[in-house]
Amino acid sequence: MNSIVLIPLLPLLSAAVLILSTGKMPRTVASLMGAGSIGLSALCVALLASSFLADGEIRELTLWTWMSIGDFSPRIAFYIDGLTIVMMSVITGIGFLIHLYSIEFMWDDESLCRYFAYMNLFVAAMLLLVMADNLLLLYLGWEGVGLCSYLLVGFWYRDPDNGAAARKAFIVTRIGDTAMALGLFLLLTELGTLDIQPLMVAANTQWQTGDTLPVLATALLLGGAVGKSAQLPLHTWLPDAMAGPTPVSALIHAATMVTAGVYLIARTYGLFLLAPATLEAVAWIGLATLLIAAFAALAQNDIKRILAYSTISQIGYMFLALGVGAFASGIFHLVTHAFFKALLFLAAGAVIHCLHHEHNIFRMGGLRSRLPVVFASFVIGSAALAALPFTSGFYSKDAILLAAWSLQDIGPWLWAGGLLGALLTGIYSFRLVFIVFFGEARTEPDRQPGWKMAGPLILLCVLSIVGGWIALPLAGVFPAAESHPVNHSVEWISIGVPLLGLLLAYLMFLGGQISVDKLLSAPMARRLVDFWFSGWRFDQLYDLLWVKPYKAIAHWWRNEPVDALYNGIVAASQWGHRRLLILQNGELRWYATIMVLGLVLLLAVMLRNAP
Amino acid sequence: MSASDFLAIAPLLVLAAGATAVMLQIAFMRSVPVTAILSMVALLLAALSCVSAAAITPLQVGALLSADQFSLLFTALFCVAGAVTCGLSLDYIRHHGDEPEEYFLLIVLATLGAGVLAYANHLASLLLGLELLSVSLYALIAYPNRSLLPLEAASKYLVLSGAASATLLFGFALLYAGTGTLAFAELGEKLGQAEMGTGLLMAGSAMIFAGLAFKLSLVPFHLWTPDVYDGAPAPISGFLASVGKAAVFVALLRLFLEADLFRYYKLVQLTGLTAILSMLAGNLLALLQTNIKRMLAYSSIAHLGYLLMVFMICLDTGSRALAVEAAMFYLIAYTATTIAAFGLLTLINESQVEREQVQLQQVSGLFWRQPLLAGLMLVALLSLAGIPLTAGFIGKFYLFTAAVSGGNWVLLAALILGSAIGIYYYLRVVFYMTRGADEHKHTVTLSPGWSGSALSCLLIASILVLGIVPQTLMAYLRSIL
Amino acid sequence: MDGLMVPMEHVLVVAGLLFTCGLFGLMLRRNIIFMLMSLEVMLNSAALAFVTAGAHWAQADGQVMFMLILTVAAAEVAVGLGLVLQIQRRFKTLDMDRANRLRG
Amino acid sequence: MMLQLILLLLVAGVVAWQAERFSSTLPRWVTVVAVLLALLMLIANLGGIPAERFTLVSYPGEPQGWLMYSQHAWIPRFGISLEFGMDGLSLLLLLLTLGLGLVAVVSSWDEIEFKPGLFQANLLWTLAGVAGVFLALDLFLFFLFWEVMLIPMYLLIAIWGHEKRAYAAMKFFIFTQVSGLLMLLSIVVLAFQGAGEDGISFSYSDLLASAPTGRAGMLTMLGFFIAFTVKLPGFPFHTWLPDAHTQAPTAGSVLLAGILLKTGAYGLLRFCIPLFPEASMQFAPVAMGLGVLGIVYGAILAFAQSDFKRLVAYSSVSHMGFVLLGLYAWNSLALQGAIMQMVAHGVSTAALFMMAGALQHRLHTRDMFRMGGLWQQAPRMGACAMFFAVASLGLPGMGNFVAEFLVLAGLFAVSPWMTAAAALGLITAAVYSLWMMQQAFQGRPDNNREMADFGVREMSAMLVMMAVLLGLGLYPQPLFDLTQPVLEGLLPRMSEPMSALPRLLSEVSP
Repeated sequence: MNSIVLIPLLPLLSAAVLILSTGKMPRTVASLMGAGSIGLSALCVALLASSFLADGEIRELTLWTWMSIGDFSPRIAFYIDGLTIVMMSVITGIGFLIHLYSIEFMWDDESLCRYFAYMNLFVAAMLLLVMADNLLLLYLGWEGVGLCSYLLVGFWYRDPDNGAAARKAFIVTRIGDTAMALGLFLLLTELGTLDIQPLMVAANTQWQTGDTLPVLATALLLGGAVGKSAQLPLHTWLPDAMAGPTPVSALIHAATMVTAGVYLIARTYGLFLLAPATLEAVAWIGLATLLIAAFAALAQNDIKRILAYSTISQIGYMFLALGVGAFASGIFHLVTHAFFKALLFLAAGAVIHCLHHEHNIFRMGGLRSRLPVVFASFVIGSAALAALPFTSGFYSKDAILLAAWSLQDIGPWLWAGGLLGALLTGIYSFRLVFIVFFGEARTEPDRQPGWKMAGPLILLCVLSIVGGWIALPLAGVFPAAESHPVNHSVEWISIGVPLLGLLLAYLMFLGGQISVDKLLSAPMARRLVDFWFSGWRFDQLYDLLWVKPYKAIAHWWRNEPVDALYNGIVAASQWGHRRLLILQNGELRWYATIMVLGLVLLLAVMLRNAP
Repeated sequence: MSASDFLAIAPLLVLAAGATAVMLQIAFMRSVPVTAILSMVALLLAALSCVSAAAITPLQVGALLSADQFSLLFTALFCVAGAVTCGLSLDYIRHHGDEPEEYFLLIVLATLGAGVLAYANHLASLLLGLELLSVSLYALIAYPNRSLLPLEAASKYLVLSGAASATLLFGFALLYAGTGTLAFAELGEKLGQAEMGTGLLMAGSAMIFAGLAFKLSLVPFHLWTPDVYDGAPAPISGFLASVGKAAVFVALLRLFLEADLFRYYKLVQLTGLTAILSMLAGNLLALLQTNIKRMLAYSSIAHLGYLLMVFMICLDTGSRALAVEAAMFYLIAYTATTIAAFGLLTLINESQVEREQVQLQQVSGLFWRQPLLAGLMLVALLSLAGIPLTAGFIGKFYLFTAAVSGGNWVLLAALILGSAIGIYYYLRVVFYMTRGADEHKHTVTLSPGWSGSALSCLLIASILVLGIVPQTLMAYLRSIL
Repeated sequence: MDGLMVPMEHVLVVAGLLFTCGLFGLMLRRNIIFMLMSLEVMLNSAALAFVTAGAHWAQADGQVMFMLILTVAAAEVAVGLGLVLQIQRRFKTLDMDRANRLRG
Repeated sequence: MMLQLILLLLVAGVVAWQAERFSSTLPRWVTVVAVLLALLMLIANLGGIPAERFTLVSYPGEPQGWLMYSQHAWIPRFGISLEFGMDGLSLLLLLLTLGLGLVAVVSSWDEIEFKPGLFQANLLWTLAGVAGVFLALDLFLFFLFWEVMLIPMYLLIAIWGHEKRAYAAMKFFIFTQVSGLLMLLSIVVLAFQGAGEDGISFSYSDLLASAPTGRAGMLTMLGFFIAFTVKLPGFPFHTWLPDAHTQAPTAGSVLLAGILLKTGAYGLLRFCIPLFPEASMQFAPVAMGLGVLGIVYGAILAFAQSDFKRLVAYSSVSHMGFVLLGLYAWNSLALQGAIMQMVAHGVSTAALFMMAGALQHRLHTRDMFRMGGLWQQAPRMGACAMFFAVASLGLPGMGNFVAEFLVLAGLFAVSPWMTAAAALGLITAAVYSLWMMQQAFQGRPDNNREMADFGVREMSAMLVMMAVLLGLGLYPQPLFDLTQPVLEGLLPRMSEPMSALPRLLSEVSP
């Protein structure tokens, strides 16, 4: 059992040591500690996973009782079932690869030590999030990863834009988190516990399917999930979060943290099953997000922003899966997405690394022969992303689309939307490949990725291809999905659509048979593209709705309006002082007059009504 | 008169004899220290004789004087206050006047007047005591003859105070006309069965109240106060503000209690109104004063306003004993604090021969130049502001308790409001005293005489003792009621 | 005898009028000497009231008070005149309106 | 013991003052030794108490319920005595007081050059006053300490403060003093209400059952409430706080934020609510409303500030709103949360003020627009600032989170709508905390600026405070165990009136 404790503890300790060394540690030691601790942790996960696969036993471990007030006694405790194992493997496995990659990527940075400290802290927090046996501890990890995301997005703190992006990431997700906290309060008040498994049992006994309370509770939890997983309407932070170092984007903003929302819903699926309304909302949010983000991805020209929108879009698929009740498929897509999106980000990072931190895809080009490993990675990653047949993404996305199709009433609509998304995915992912790696070279790379970068890329390539064949040990976690007989034409369509996307991308961006310029010559089209480019103007909308008013109010109140009340009292006193002082003019006869007046007044009052 | 009669009024006799002795001494040998010491000895002896007189009280001496614990307590207080004023004046007098001996004589005489007021239970003795006190004070105020300001102050005080005395006397006459008696107790009996129209009595009591309100500088008869305090020598301002007012207040209280003027509900309500006006106006007037003596003068208006609450409270017979007790405690605390505050101003102001006024700038940085003086001043100011651990706080607490017991919520509101304003100007002085060394321009280095410092320490110690362990005095006050 | 008796009230009214005269003198005259004289008038009006009241009650008290008031008035005026001398010497005037340095 | 403890601090103040004659560094050592001695004394005396006493439910009206109790006659005329009592709550706050006292000394270690002896003396006297407030059971005595602690604090601000110190010190004093007078009035009214055969009494236990009913009860309660809310500070009585905090010297700010504000919360918990259960219940919606307003308003104004200290000061207003909410929700979750908030906020804000003081000492400005990129020059300071900034925005794992979570969780059972409104504070706190980090420590560094990083002394103080906050966040149970008996003693007193609270709230809520 001790090895379970080690899994989050190793990164945590390493982070602590790195932080306390305050940057004085040699680079080699720092990187060894940073990557090594994750490696060891991954090893422990592997051991745990193998023993779990062997016996399939759910493991529970209580470290200590966090607090105990009356009936409320959350523990610092872990609950490890198949879902947890899957998540832990992704986190530590991909985490380790990304850490390894980071050593080379970040080697020249003066704050290497700080970087690894934050990264390790992130892994620890993320592990806590997935291992937590109660929602409070989950919330701890949840906020912890948010903090690390903030720290890492703003890692290059000297540029205020990075700071702004980091703050945006934190605050927007914090809005969701607050909703989630309210959800926790509701669950605690109504069900009396926050331990996840007892909670679901209690919910099943106390609530009927479709009651108001479960809908409300799950809606609030959904708020948290939406924020963390960058879904509508709280998705705006993710594209900006690309300001951080690219491995950070790979780890946090592609593979792990952003999928925490998916994990949360899957983890508490018992509650969501009691709230069909929420579940339907999840599906629609997923669909809307995946389409909006895909369109936005089409119009971007920053390599990382394309990937960021694509991440939002893919998580939309996961939400769609969750929404249609295909929890296992959602998690499956989470895993495959972690593989290929990490791969894409790392490959993009390699491009950026080798091209003097160039982000604009239109200043790249022709890199196919100059960076062959990266090219291969990108092609494999994009194929998986576009769900071309036999890649990992194909299996997971196919499962989602089929599950959507088989849903009553709204199913076909969701399916159709998903298909449109798949088509767009094919277009934008290969648009990226064709523009960056084909055509003429516009910037020459000044270096080649070393083995620390190439190694993880290659490993992730393999995973992106074979990831589809991995059988996730989720059997006991979710209720078995009813299998519907599926029309074969539906399957063929879902295979064909990504290929169509690839073809369109080829025609537009490589073959030139369809002229993009001509398409864009119509003013409407231009405006549409601009609209997509700006991410459907969500940022501007929120700026107008929230940010500007908040700042205006703050500016307006800056000098403490309440003080006006007290200043008024002060002014009144001073006014009284001055008025009374007029009487004190030093004139003897005046004094006498006032006294006489006083006497007359006294006499008048006393003699009034006197007999 | 029997021997015990003499013993009962021994303090007054000692004071009178002391005054005579001082006069003789001055006639034969002019020496400031000797005069001062002789006066102080006389005053302290008088205070001591109060203790021996206490054994045979209560005793009515003649028609005019009533020797009871109440009068003895305050006579002793006034004597001690007079002695302290003498001591504090020593420093002051060194820089003034050519023939300052009579100054001390006048203090003894003024104290005698105050003592008579404390004893008075007859309108004649009240008149005598009051005039003895006032006339001595006219001369004392005008004493520093090198400056114009004391002269101006004295003449203003003389004219207005004379008018007030006349008003008071006219009121007496009206009461007498209505009842045919001048003794307080008898007055009380007769008032109940007065044959003459009550209009006469009403007018008479109103005029008496107006006359005494002038002496107590209550709104609207307060206008003279700052000018007189400002112009007078600081120790005399202190004496005037403390003994001068306490004695009148004691007499007024006794008049109200023994003649039961509380039967005139309207009059008592007027006292309440006056109290509220005094609290507010006094504090407001002091608010932005930069002249500390004027500030203290205005604050004394407010303090008398606080005290005057007592009459309203007394309307509730159940709370009357508590109210009187509160008034007594407050008077004692107020006397000690006021004398200390003005005395300290004397010490601070020592070198300012020409100008009697002490501006805020002059105490700037006092904490660092004269830590002892400043510390004492701090305590005095805190006591005036009514901050705990000082006598002033216990006094205010007493008033609070009495007012709550009597249910006088409006008065309490005014008290709180007044105190709130008061904090500002008291603390402003503290702030000036604590200003940094570089911020004060008047870097006059002073070396107050030892007698002044010692006396101030004594006063401050008594303020603190009264504030920290008030039980003994409380128990005593309770026992004599 | 009875017929000749002036009612007390009448005398009191006269005293009151005198008192008012004094007050007006105080308020209207600038010269300090006249102010002191007004004071005398006020004090004496009170004395008159006392004497009348004493007569009404057939007591000596009223007259005793009269004597006391005389004494008091004398003392006041004595000190007052002393001040007048000083004022004349220093302010070179007896106009009290000129003595208003203490103010505010 | 308790009287001795207070006397020790008072006397040590005099010693420190006089020690200035010998050396300018001696006074601070006197202070350190005195506070340590006081801690030692406290702990030694605690050792004498059997362990099971700590878990025994203490009903406030019974002297034997206190961990320590002592009574000496003082002013029997009014039934006033030197009555001290200590239970878990007082003990906790006393420990906080002494601990932050040490922090205050350390934070101003070499900041004070002018009259260091008097400075330390005022520090110690403030501590003594606060200790008295936490221990006094006689209401008159309580009021006495309540007022007396103001004077040294006033002097600290007025003498060693910054540019607008006169205004700030005066405002601080007048606000607290005037509200104090209202409380005195209420105390006296209460004493008369509870007057028995043998005159009036000011003893807590005697007054517990003597609250007047109806409108009189409400007014009397308001006297207490206003005094405590001014100190807390709650909206709209908070405006003294930003000025006082900003102008006070570092140690003064630390003491103000760390412990003086807690006396307000303590007063509400110990006196205002238990003495007036009926009136408090009726008033609870208003009080909670003020709490919510304070949370949101404080957070918005914190964001609007450009002065580092002023920002932290407004964040205090925001955080103390949670305390107000927790206290008036009056169930054990919320109350424990409020107590936790008192401690955690004390530590985190003290640290932030220490940070502000250190910045001002080094840069001679508090204006954040003149900072920026400080992480470059002072990474240790940056890391500390980051830690306490995220602590103050309520990051899980720190005491502040536990506090806010419990308050809101407890409040939710009473009023979900209030909770939702108060939860806005979680978002706004993030806005201003991160803004502060951005302005001061991130952004473009000024390369011409020379700035020393934290030294060993400052760093160790910071590390201790970090450890405390983490400890409170991850294993807060000892604290809850300490205060649970106290709350269990208090809760039943109010259970009947307070049970009507949710209904009352649902009537005022939309």
